[in-house]
Amino acid sequence: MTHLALMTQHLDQIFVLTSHWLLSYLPIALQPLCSAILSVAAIIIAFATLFALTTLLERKGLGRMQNRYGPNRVGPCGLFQPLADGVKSLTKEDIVPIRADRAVHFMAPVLLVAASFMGYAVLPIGRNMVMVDMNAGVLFFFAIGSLMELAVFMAGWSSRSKYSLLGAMRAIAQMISYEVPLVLASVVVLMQAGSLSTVAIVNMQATYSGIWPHWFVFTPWGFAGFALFMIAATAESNRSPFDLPEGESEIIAGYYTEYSGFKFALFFLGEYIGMFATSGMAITLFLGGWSAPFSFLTWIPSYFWFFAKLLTIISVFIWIRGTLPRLRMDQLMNLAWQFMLPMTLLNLLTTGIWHFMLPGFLRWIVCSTMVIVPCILLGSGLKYKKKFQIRTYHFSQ
Amino acid sequence: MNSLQSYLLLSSLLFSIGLAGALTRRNAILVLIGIELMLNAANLNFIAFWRYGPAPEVLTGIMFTIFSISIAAAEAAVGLSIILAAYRHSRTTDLDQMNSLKG
Amino acid sequence: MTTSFMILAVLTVAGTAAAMGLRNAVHCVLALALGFAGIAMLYLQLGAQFVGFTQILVYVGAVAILAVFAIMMTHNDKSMALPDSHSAWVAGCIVAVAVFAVLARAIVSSSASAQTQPPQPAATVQQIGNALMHRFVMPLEIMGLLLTAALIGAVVIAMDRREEMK
Amino acid sequence: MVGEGILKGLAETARNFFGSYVSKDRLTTVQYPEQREPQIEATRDFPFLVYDGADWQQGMRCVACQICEKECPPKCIFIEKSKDKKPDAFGKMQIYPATFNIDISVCMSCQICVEVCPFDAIKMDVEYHQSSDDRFGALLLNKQRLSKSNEYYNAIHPTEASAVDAQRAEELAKLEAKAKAAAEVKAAAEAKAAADANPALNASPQQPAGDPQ
Repeated sequence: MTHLALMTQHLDQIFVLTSHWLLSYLPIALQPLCSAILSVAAIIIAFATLFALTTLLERKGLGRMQNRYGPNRVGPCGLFQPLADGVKSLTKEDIVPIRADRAVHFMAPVLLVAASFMGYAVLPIGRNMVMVDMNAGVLFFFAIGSLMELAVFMAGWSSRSKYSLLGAMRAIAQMISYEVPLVLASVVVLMQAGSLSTVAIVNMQATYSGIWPHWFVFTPWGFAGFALFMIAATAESNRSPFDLPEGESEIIAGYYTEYSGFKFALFFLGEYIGMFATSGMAITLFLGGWSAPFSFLTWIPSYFWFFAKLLTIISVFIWIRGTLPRLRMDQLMNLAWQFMLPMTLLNLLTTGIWHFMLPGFLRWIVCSTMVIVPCILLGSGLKYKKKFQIRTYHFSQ
Repeated sequence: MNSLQSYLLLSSLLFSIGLAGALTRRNAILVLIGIELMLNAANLNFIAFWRYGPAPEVLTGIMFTIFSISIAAAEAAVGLSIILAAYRHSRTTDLDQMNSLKG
Repeated sequence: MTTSFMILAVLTVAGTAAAMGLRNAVHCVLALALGFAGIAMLYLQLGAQFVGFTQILVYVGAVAILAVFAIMMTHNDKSMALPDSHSAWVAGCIVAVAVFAVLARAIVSSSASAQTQPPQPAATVQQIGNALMHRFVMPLEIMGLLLTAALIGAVVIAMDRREEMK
Repeated sequence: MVGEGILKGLAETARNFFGSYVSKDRLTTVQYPEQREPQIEATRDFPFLVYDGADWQQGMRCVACQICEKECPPKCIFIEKSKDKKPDAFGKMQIYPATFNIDISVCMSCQICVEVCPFDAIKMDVEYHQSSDDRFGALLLNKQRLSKSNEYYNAIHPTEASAVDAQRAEELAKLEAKAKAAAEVKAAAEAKAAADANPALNASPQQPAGDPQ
């Protein structure tokens, strides 16, 4: 029995142990540097692979939702499609518009990808598998996320194209608007956990009463916070239905209209990596990070649970992309300021009440009411806001 | 060895750069940016003094910097909106050309 | 002085100097963002993690973007293309150099600044939070009030009044 | 209820997603190189030249009248007349096209050339596998590549082709009757000459069954 326990423990820590074993061959002075390089390389490889997998999954899933096959030509079931895409984007001509600001035009995708990868430094992917356990980890994550806005602006502005600039302005307006509810939605967890360290937050959720875990999503405020966080994260990562910055029908491809070849691929990569990072943060904050969903499943390695949760969230993202049409700009802003912001603020209040009420049934009723009733009221406010008139076309009549 | 002196010199250099910018630039936005830079130089001083000061556990330097950053954010928002309003009025952001008080 | 400090110092000074010296206003703001990031990293080097991240969040993420928006909104300003006047440039630089000379002399001659490195003080988020909630609770409240006032004020000032007049 | 529409939409896409794995008739995509949709009879893309008989040069119906060249809206046809003459399907001596080029990268498949041709010499093809890595040469079809036999025409557009063939047979019969009448008038003296009026005609075994002979 203990043998089995030891084995599962070793399986759980296999990457940590391998890294220690590899580093033990190096001189002491080099070990911190090499440890950092090793973990950075591991994160880049793991998430770049996940990116490749996700592009395929997304295209296949969207295809199936539209009763199509999706890519099925390259390799068995189209499995090598990401490889073909990569080769294609690498061999394509790299076009820089003649009036573009070359230096800024070049730096924008680099900054975007670098910023999106930096967020992983504080994500606990498994037990003891976090690059740096920062004291202000969550703050670091959001600070790095704000760098992406700058990269988007650089891309849009340096291209000297009206579509790029419009797309960039839309993207920045959207990202700033949704950063507020994103941060406020995560504040509830920080209130309850009393820490900004991602490791501490996950450790707090990785305990069980009976078979049930103490994930924050299983409380009224946690559930509301999770839902709000995910909506804001969708908008933050410019995904459908909030993909106005790309709005193909109006502004071609938004801020990366003037990018081609590998730089375009970098934008694509940065966008997906940013999406994974935000989803990973949602998992860390609300879904218990690497902890297993039931106490009897703890023998499965922790990193497996993290990636399983991540893939689930990605699938939901794809599902939503296949379902919802793109919002209009005013709808987007109304949602941010008239629904998301009041909801997150109310959720803060709810969390405070939850914290100071005694555990019991009453607490659940009060807090659920505090979440559900404003949600319905604000939602119906959004819904019945506009009375559309029949549009008349003067020139066509 | 990182001494307090090096940080102080750096921060005074940043302050001077900000001052030079605020004095020489004609664009109101860039002048505002120069002022922000001077604020930042002061913040760096606070942090350096907190780090090398006699009682770092009181966190006064950090607190001052946090408040200063918040004030700077508010200042930037209000300052830029004033510049926008002035631009709308006089169609310029050039400080030399904004020479009329009459609304 | 360690290498990392030198690199950060050069990065920061280069960024801020470019921000004050470049012709194109958008380039200025981008260079300024680099300078702010350099200052944030200096904070990290000094052990003030929370302040460093706040610096990035507020300055790079908000102030730089705000400045960029302001520049874009005042874009058809013809005076932007004009070079800054030569005499003002010389005068400003002389003043700045003079200020730097005075400050540098004061710093170098001061006995307080020759301190060696004391042990790293801790500034965890918990400590900062406790300080904000106990000793500095009054400034915090005033700060909240100020930010709210600034938010409303900025919106009111920047609002386009022409529509109201109609 | 707030969000009801979103839930309905999500249910619909989920039904599509799982349904596409269960029932194959949801997936309407034709897997092109392996599967082909059967073409309808009126399919058309680019013109080709019809010839009778086995030899494409001998049986070419085109007489280089250049009507199609003049009528072609995008001007993608280029014809050069020959100096000499050859007998056509009806035994008449006609000039023939020395060069007949169609640039199908320019052609817009309007079928006007087919409609104006008085000799039923140009018809619309159904061959759409024209992709090539040679941008200019491969899409400029010359006389040889344009020529396709009457059987091919019958195979791709059976209804239309049999109507054309019937009409041509009728014309031929008329001509023959005329020739016969003329022969009877000239009669006795040159009876032998009338018998083999058209050696070229006999060289067209694919003439339809309506042939009076």
